Amino acid sequence: MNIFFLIILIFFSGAILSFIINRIAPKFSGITTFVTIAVVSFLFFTQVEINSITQFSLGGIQMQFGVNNYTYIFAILVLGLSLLASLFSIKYMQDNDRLGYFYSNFILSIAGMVGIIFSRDFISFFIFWEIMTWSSYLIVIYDGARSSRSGLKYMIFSAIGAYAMLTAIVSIKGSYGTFIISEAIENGAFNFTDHIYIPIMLLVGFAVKAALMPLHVWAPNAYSKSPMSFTAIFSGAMSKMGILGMGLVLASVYSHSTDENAFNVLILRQILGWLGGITAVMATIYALIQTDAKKLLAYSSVAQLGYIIVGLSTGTKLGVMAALFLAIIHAVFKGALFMVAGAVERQVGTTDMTKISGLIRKMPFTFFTALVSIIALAGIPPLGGFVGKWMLYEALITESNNYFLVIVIFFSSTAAFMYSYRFLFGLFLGQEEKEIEHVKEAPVTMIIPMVILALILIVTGVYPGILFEPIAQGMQYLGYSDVNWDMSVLVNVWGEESNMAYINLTIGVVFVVIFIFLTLKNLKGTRYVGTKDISTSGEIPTENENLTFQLDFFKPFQRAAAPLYKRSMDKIWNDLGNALEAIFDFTRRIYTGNGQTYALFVIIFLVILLIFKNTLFTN
Amino acid sequence: MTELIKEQHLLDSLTSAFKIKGRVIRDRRVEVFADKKMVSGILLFAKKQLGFIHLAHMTCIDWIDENKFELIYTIWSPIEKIHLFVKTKIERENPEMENIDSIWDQANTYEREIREMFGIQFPGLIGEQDFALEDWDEMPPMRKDFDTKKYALETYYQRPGREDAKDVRETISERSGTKVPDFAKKYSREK
Amino acid sequence: MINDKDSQKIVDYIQNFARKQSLFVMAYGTGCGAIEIPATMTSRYDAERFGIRGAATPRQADVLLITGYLATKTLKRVIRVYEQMQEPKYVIGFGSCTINGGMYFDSYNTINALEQYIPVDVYINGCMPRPESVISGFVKLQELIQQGKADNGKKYRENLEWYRTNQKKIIKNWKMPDYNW
Amino acid sequence: MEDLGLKIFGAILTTILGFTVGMTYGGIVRKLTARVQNRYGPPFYQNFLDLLKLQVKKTNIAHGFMGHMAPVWIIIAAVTVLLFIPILNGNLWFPNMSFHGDLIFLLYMMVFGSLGMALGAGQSGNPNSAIGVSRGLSQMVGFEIPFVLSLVALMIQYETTSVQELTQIQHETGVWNAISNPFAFLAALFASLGMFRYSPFDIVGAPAELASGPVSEFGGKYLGTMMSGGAIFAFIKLTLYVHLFLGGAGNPDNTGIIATLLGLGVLLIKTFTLYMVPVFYGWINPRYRTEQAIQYFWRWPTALGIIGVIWAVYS
Amino acid sequence: MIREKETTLYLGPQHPGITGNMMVKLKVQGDTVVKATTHVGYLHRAFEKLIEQRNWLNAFTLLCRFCVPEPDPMELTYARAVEELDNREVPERAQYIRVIVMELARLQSFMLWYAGQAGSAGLYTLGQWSVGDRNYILDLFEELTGGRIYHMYIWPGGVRRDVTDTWKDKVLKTMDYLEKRQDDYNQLMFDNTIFQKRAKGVGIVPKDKAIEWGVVGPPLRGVGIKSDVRIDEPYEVYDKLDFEVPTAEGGDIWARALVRKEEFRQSISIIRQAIEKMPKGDYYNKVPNPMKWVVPEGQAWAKTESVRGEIGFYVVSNGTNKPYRVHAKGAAYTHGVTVLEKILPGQNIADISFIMNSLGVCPPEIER
Repeated sequence: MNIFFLIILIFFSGAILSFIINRIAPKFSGITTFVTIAVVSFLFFTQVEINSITQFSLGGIQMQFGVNNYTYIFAILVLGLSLLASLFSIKYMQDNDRLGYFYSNFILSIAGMVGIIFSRDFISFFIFWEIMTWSSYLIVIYDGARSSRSGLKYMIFSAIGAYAMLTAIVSIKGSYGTFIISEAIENGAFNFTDHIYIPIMLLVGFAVKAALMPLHVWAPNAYSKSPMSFTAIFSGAMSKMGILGMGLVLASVYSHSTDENAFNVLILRQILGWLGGITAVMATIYALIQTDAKKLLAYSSVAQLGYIIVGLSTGTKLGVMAALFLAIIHAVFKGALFMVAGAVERQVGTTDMTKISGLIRKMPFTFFTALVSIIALAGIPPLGGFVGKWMLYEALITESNNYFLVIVIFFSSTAAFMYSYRFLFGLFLGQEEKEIEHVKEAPVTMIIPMVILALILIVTGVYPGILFEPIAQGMQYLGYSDVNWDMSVLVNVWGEESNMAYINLTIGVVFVVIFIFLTLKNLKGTRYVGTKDISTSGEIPTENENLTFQLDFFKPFQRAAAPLYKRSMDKIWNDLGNALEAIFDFTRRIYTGNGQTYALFVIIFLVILLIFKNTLFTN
Repeated sequence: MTELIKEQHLLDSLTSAFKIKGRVIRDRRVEVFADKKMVSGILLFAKKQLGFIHLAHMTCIDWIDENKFELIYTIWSPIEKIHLFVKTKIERENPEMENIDSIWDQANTYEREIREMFGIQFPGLIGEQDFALEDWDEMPPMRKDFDTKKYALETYYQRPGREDAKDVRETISERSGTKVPDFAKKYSREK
Repeated sequence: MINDKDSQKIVDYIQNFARKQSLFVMAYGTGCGAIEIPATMTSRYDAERFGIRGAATPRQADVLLITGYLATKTLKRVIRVYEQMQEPKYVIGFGSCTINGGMYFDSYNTINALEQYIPVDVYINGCMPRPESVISGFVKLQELIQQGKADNGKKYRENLEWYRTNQKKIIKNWKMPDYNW
Repeated sequence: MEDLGLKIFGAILTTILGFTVGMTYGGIVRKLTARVQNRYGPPFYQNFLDLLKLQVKKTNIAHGFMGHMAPVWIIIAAVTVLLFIPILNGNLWFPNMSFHGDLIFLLYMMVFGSLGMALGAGQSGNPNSAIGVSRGLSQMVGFEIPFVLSLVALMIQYETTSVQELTQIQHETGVWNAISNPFAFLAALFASLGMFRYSPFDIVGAPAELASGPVSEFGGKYLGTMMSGGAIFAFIKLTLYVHLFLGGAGNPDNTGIIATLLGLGVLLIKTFTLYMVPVFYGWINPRYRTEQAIQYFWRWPTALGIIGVIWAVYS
Repeated sequence: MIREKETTLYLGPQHPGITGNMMVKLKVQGDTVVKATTHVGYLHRAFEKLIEQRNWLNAFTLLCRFCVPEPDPMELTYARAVEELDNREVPERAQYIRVIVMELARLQSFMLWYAGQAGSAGLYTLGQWSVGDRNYILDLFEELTGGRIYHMYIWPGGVRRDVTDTWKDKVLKTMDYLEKRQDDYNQLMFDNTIFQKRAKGVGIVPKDKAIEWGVVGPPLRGVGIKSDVRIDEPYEVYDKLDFEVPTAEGGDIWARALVRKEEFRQSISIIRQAIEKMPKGDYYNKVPNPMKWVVPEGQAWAKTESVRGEIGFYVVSNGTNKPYRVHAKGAAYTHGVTVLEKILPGQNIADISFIMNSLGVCPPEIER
C-alpha cells in the first residue's frame, strides 16, 4: 500500500479508535492518540521519500500526493509538535469529559495538516484544509457554551477563507484547466498579470489561518478558549499551514510574474508587508494589556505571525529564510508557552495573571521552559528567536529597502519585551501567597515535552544551521538559488555577520565565571529568604493585602499609547457582524453554531460548484 | 462696648433659635453652652444659616472634679470673621457624643482622636480604630486620672540617674558627692 | 612571605576602610532630628565628603540613624527595618531622647533608652544636635569601624533572646516575621 | 588558535578598562554634581569604595534563584556587549569581536541585562520593584524608537550594519557621522538621555514613590555586582555613540603603544564630553512621569529620526 | 479571607518620599491610586499630656517641638493664648521682634518647602541650594536665640532677648541675599517646562469643598480664597505693616507653588518693614517667679498663620501653676488626613509625594 494512503488511513483509524477506546477506558484515549501520531511520525521519517509523487484519480479528477522539500519543513514542524503535544495532552486532559470527542478531532486536525502537506493538487488540498478547519472548530467549541461565541467567530472567518480559496481553485481550473498545483504554477496561474484575483483570493484564504490583520479577529479567542494541549498545535502548527500556502503563492508570484518589480507586485509586497507590520504592532499592544496568560499568548501568536508574513512579503532570500526559520521557531516556543499555560492551568486552576503569582518555586521546570521560550520569543540572544529576528531585520534593511517597516517591527518587538515580562511575572514571579501553597510541579509527561522544546530552542540558538539545512532545500524548491547557510554564522548581503558561536562562547564563559563568583563569594553569609520578607517601609502587611502588582501592569504605556488603543479591530467587526445579523436574520438559521450544519453546508456548496464547474467556468 | 455689635447680633440669633445660654467673650469670640443633644443642631444651623463653614478645631477637656467631659467645637465664619465656641458637658461614665462627621468631613479625625484619648464613643464613626496609639489596652491616656509618669516608669527602662526623674543637678551632685547648693534646690522641679 | 595572620590583617584593614568610607544611611526620620539631616547632607556641612549618603531601602543601608525619640509604634517599625538590614550594620542614636528619653522621659508613648531594644554603636547627644555633632558622631563611628569594634549586628544575633524580651515588653501585639540571618 | 591567548587577554583588558572608566566617570559625575549643588562632594574614587563595601558585606539576601541570577544577567549583557563593540578602531590591544556581531545583535543584547534585572526584581515580590520594572520597560519602548531610527539611518547611509565598518568609514573619510547625518545624531542623543536614566527620565527608580525601584531588594554583593554592570554599561553606551557618530577613536594603521594611549585619550575625551550631556540635562530638570517621558521620545526625537532616515536615503 | 485585587503600597513610615514619619497606605490599580488612608501615631509623644505635667513656662520646651520644620508659630500661639488668659500686655518692640522671628521662621520653612517640592519631583539641585541657603537664616536664629532649630524665644509677655543693631543689619543683608537667590530658585523651578507639566492640574483641591474639608493657608489661597489669619484676625503688629496676601486660581500644585513663591517675597518685605519701623523700648514684660506663676482660671483660643496655614491653641487654666489642658491644632491636622485621603484617589502614584509636599503635610503636628 502506498505510504501516503497508509498514513492517512492510520490517522483516520486512530481517530475512530480513540473515540471507541474512550467508551471503554477513557485513560487510554490519550495514549492511543500519542501512539497513532508516534507511528505516523516514525513511518513518515523512515518511509516517505522526498519528491516522490503518487498519482491517482478520484471521480475523474487527477490528484497527486507527495512531499517536496518545501512541505517537508512543515512536516517536521507539524509532526514533531503534534507528537509532543499529544504526549502533553495525556495528563493535561486526564480529568475532562468527552475525551473521545476531543482526541478524535485532535487526530483529525493533525491528519488534515499532514494531508495538506501531502497534497499536490488543489482538490485534496482543499479537502484536507476543511478537515483541519472543522476538527479544530469542533475542539474550539469543546468547552460548550463558554466558547461557542469564539467558535462562531472562528467558523465565520474560516468560511470566508474557504470560499475565497474555493473561488480561486475553481477559477484556476476554469482558466488553466488543472487542479495540480505545480502544473497550475507552471501554467502561470500566479503570474499576477491576467488573473490577479486568483493569488489574492488564495492569499485571503491562507491569511485567515495565518491570522493576518484584518482577518485575525477569531484568533485570540479561539486560541485561548480551546484546551492548551491543542492550542499548542493550533497556534504552533496550524497557523503555519497558512504560512505554507502564502509562502508558496508569494514565491510563485515573485518568481513567475513577468517583471519582478512590476507595479502590482510591488503594491502586493508593500500591502502584505505593512499588513504584517500592523498586525504585529496591534497584536502586541493588545497582548500587553491582557490579564489572562492564555489570551496574552494568543495575541502574541498573532503578532509573531505578523513578523513571519513580513518576512515572506519581502520575497528576498534572507527574508523568506527568516520567515521560514521564524515559523519553525515560533512553533517551538509558542508550543512550549501554551504548554506552560496548560501546565499552570492544570496545576493551579486558572491562568488569570491577576489571581496567581509566585509559582517559580512550585513549578521550576515549567518556569525554566517559560523563561527559555520567552527569551526566544523576545528575540534576545543567544536563543533561536534572535536568529530569526536578526535575519528579518537584516532582510528588511539590506534587501527590501522597507526602512519604516523596520521601525514598525522594532516597535512591536520592543513592546514584546513588555508582555514577555508580564507573562513571566504574572505567573511565576511576585509574592508567594497562601493560595498557591498546595501547588505542585506538573506531571512528568507534561514536563518532558516542554523541556524538549526548550532544549530545541537552546540548540537552535547555538547551531541554527540545523534548521537552515531543510529550509535552504525548501527554498530551492521555491525557486531561490544559491541559498547559503552556515552552521552557526549569520551573514547578510552586505557581508556583515553575527557569529552565534562567538556570541554563545562569550555568553557562556561570562556566565560561568560570574555565576561561580557570585555564588561562591561569601557563601556562608548568603541567605535565601521568602517573598514575604521584603521591605514594606517597615510595616507588616496584613493577611488579605495584595503585594503583587497585577492590575493594569502597563498603565503608563497604555496612557502614552492611548491613540493606538482607541479603535479596536474587534469592535469594527463586531459592529459589522451585528449589522449583518440584523439584516440577514435567515442566515442564523443556517449558522446555528453547530459544526455539523456548517460542515454539511460547506459540502453542499462544494458539490454544487463541482457539478456546475463546466457550465460556470468554461471560457 | 460698642464695637461688638456683630458678635452680639450673632449671639442673639443663636439664642433666639435655640434655648441656650451664651456670651460674647471679646471681639471675634462668642461662646454658647448647649445641651449634648442640641450640639449637632446648633452646628448645622450655624453652618447653613450663619455662614460658619469652617470647623477650626474640636477638643475635649476632662473636668475630673465635676466628673464631666467638656467638648468644645470651635467654628469660624470667614465672612463675619468670628469664632463661635459651642461647648457642651457630658457625663464621664460611659461617655457618648453625637457624631458630626456628616456635617464636616474633617470632624472624623478629631473624633477618632478624642475617642482614643478620652474614651468618648461616637456612634456611627467610620475610620481606622487606631488613631495615634497602637495596641493600647490601658485607660485612655488623656484622662486626668491616667498617670503618665507612673506608667512610663513601670513600662520603660530608665537609665540610672534618670529613674526618679529628679532634677539633673541633684543627681549630678549626688553622684559626685557634693552637696546641692541652696540656690539649685530652690529651683528643683520636685516640690 | 606574609603569613596568614598578617595577610588577614591587611585584608581586614582594606575591608574596614571600605566599610568606613562608604556609609549608606537608612532614610528613616524617626523623630524630629530628621530636620537636621538635610542640613547635614547639603552644602555647608556636606556629609557626602565622608562617603555618607542616603539609602532608600534597608537592604542597601549600613547605618540606621535613629533621629530622636521613638514612639512605641515606631519602635516596632525600627526593629523591623533593623532586622532587614544586612550585616555589618550600625546604629547611631541621635539626640538626648534616644539616650534617656530627653524631655519625654515621662511620656507614656516613647522609649527612654534605645540600646535596650537594638544595639547602638554611637550616641550623639543634644537636642537637637547640630550638623557638626552629627558629623563628629559619624567620624566616631568610622573610627570604631576601622578598629573593627563596630559589629553590633553580631551582638544582636547572639543576644537575640534578651533583646526580644525587652522588645516584647513594650510591643504588646507581637506579629513580626522571624529574624533568621 | 595562536591568537586565542591574545583574544582572552584583550577581553580581560577590555573588561577592566570598561569597568574602571565607567566607575570613575560615575565618581566624577558625583563630584561634579556636588559642585553644582554648592558642595565639596565625595572623592572621585568614592564609587570604588562603595562597590568594595558592598562586596564585603557579611550577609547577603537573595529572594530566590532569579534574584540570585539578576546580577549575573547584567554582567553577561554588559561584558558581551563590551566585547562586541570596538574600543579602539582596529587596535591589537583590544581585539574586540565586533566583526562577529553587528548592530542588531548589540541592540538586542543590551536588552538582555534589563530583562534579567527585571526578572530578579520581580522575584523579590516587592511591589515597588514591579512598578519600577513596569515603568522601565515602558520607557524603554519610548527611547528605543528614536534610537533605532537613527541606527537605521546610519546603516542605510553607509550600507553596513557593523560598528567597526561605521568607525572605519568615518576614519577614512574624516567626516563624523554626526555631521554627515545630523538628524540621526540628534535623535540618538535625545534617546541617550533616556538610556542613562538621569533626570528627567529617572522615574524608574524615583525615590519619592518607589524607594529605589527595581533594586529595592538587592543589597550586598548583588547590588555591588549590579553596580559594576551598570558602570560597564555606561561605558558601552558612550563608546558606542562615539564610534557611531563622533568619529570613533584609534588609528588602525598605527597600533604602537603611544598611538594606543593616544587613542585611549581621544576616546576618554569624547566619551566624557558626551556623558556630560545627560548629566547636564539631569541637573536642571525634574523628572517626567512615565507616560510624559514616552510621549517626549515619540515626538521630537522620533521626528528627527524619521528625517534622519529620509536624509540617509536621499544622500 | 479574600485577597484584595488592588496592590497595597506602603508609603512610609520608612520611605524616602514621605514627608516625615507617617504612613499613607495606598491601594493602587495600575499606577493609579484607588484608595488612600493616612496612618499617624508614629510620632505620638503625648505632648498635651506632658504639658499638663509642666508649669506654664516649662511648657515652652515641649511646645516648639510640636512641628519641626517651623517651631516658632507654636511658641507664639501658645504665648498669645496665655497672655489672653493672664491679661498681659506685650511691649510694641517685642511685637515687632515677634513678627520678624515669625517671618524668618516662615522663610526658612519655605526653603525647606522648595527643597521638598523640587526633590519630590526629582530636581535635587534646587533642594541642595535652598537647604544650604537655609543655614543663613538658622545662623540668624542662632545669634538671636542660641538655638538653630528650637528657639524657645517667644515667651508670654514678650521675647526672651533683645535684638541688636548688628543683628538687624545681618538680617537685612541676608534678606538681600535671599531675594537674589529666590530668583535662581524660581528660574530653576517655575520656568522649567517639565515642572510645569508635572504640577499643573495635579492634586486639585476643589474650591467648593476646600473650607469644609478644613483646608487652610497656602492651599486655600491656592484655590482663590483670600484667607490669612494675619489679615482676618490681625495679631501682633501685622495690621501696621503693608503686605499682600497672594492668591492663585486652580487649586492644583502649581497654584499652591505660585502662592508660596509670592509669599516668600512678602515675608522678606515684612521683615524689612518691621526692622525699619521697630520702636525702641522694652522687649519683655516681666512675669513673676516662673516656677510659681499662676495663671487665672479661664479658657482661651489663639491662632496664628504658619507657613502651612492657621495654627490654633486652646489653652485652659484652672488657676494653678500648670496648664489644665492645652490643645493644639495645626494645619497639617486636616491637610494630612482628611484632605489627603480625599484628593489622592485617582492620582498617579508618581505624584503622591509631590502632592503631600505641596499640601505641607507635617506628621508631628497631626499626632503631637
